[in-house]
Amino acid sequence: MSEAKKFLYVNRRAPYGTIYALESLEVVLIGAAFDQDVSLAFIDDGVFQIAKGQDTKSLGVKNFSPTYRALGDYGVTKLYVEKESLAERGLTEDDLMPIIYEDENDNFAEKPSLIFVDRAEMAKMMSEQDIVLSF
Amino acid sequence: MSEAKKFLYVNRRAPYGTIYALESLEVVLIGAAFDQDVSLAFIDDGVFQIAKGQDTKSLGVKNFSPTYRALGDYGVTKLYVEKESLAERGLTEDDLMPIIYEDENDNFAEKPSLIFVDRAEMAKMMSEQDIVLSF
Amino acid sequence: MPTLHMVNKSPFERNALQSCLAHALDGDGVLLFEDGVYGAIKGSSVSGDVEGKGGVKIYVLGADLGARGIESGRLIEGITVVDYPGFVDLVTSHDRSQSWL
Amino acid sequence: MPTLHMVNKSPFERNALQSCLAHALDGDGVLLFEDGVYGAIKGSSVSGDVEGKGGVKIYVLGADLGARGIESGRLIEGITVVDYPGFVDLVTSHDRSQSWL
Amino acid sequence: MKLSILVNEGPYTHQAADSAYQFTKAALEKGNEIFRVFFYNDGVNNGTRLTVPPQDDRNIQKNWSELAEQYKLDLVVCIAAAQRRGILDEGEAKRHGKGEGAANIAPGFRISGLGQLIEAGIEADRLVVFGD
Amino acid sequence: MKLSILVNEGPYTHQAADSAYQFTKAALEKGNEIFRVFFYNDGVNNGTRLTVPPQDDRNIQKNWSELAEQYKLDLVVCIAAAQRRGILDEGEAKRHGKGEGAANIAPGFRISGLGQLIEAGIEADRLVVFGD
Repeated sequence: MSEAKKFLYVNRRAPYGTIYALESLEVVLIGAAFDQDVSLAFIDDGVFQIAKGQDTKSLGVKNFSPTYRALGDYGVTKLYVEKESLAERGLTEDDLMPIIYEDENDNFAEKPSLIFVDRAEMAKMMSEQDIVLSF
Repeated sequence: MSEAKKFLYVNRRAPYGTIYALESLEVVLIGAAFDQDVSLAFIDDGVFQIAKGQDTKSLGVKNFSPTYRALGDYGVTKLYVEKESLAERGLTEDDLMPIIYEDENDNFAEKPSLIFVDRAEMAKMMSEQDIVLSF
Repeated sequence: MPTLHMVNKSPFERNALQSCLAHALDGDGVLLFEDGVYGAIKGSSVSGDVEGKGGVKIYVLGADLGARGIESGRLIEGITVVDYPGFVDLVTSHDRSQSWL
Repeated sequence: MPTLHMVNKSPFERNALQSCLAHALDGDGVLLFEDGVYGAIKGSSVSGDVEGKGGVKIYVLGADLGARGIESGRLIEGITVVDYPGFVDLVTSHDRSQSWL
Repeated sequence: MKLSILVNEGPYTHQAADSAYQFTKAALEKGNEIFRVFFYNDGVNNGTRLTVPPQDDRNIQKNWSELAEQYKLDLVVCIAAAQRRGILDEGEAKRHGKGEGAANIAPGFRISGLGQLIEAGIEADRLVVFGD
Repeated sequence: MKLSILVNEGPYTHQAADSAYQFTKAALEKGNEIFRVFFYNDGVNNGTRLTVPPQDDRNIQKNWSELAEQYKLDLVVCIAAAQRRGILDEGEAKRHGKGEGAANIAPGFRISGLGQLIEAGIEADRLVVFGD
């Protein structure tokens, strides 16, 4: 392999109602081993994937939300969240899980992985990718 | 079996993009043999199912639209179409296939199967059913 | 002759809830479940549609709220939370169910 | 660095086209195919969104139009009809494709 | 009360398959009778015995098979929908030359025609549809 | 140009499966190289040899298998997604005790890991995604 490519995973769907959020996350985890430049975008209903307080006990399905918090350990540290998508859904930043990573280039300081952007910034970030994966 | 039940098939989806329209139609055909009181509702994108001029040759899939025109031969003669759904989609009644049946109680006179109703009439018709099937 | 309308789609992604509410009659019930529970959150861009639908009783499935991290304090006023046995009761106590797929 | 946006959902049922148009940049292309071709019809409740998106070039797949009985006279002005080889050309002539699923 | 259930989506991909199961189970536990569960569209994929879900996840097919055993449920997979999607019983597998052992229908499920769905609507007091 | 294709939906239910096939075929006929077609989510169901579509309809699995043979295509089915949905090759069928002859993977398809999708993105000039 030559240079790292910029991989973007676009998440536009709510969790649990369909499997797409979970199976997208499984690709992210595997992809992390390939040393590419990885970003995740949460837009539209995708912002619900990282809502805090998810508890699937009564549903009888697996709660995979803790995995988002572990992404930093896999070197996946850029999770872009669209502000307009939150607002339309009656959500604020406080309704999301805190997701952080330890920056190995900065004495393992804890830093936030969630990057809150507006729609125009999200569109620009998307336009700078090599590969855009949607599920 | 005692009395006939009122069966309603609700069609809310466009044809070809998904199989639901086709597989719903297959249920209607089989169901016609059971001597129940059958109606079909075309609302939202379901109105696209009966658009005229469908030609699937370049797509390589089966054109099942002629089957709607044959429903009268199976005794399925009440196809309710919602006017508001047509208008929102830039369609008029002229954009739909003519679908008729021969009324055996009226000297086999040809009569229209399409019944154009507004949203309130559609809602009332729905509320008078025994069984509502959606695909 | 009330109907139980069942909506399992996010109102932000699809038109199912909107179409359901446009066809529900006074005395009908609407059950929000699966991704449909997002329609029960107050202060969203669609909550006005739900609040404005007087005459129709709105229910929401608790298990689906919990999975999605939605606390009861965030629900639109007047919505009733049910569990699966309550879901069954809703089906049997209405004259028919209609799924908005 | 133009992007080819691919939309295969009906704009009356889902929010994919709307979200796509809100994120497409000047110089980008949007291909409507499968049920997405309904977004190309003029005089609908969503056609204004498409017409109002200047700076973005809209394409539509002819095979999907034909299957759905949509004649070219009913398309919004300025939309280009392509076939499958044309679809391939669109992918290779843009820097990336993004599917709005 | 006597209920029939229609399942239009496959396991794991759409929650409809889970919701249908949870609803059916709750209805039975409350003493209702389930006349039939009919699997149509991608719903037929609930009836394959070949799934191997992750060990920390639910096994949807097994849940249905066990519920069927416990309550003598009639789980019917539509034959036309099943053929399109590759769900076959022994007779079908043989008839279409798919080879010995190829049948993939799960225990407790049977394959039959669409008339069984209409009958389910006629015979039950309520028909409840789960889909996408 | 070198292209990779991702197919997220199963045959017949969603047109995505047809669109992916038509696109891949057109790309090959125009002289492009297809590095890999990767089947994920319900897309893995394109790779079952057990489908018996109606005689007046297209056979999507067979179309893929023939295209693979003609152009030496690499058709890869994701193992994790396939296990959830009951698509197995011989090794998998044996390992999970599904019995002799139970493997249902179609000719020209192979089962492998998700890394193959990432590699498909890295190695190709463009990745095109077809889904619901």
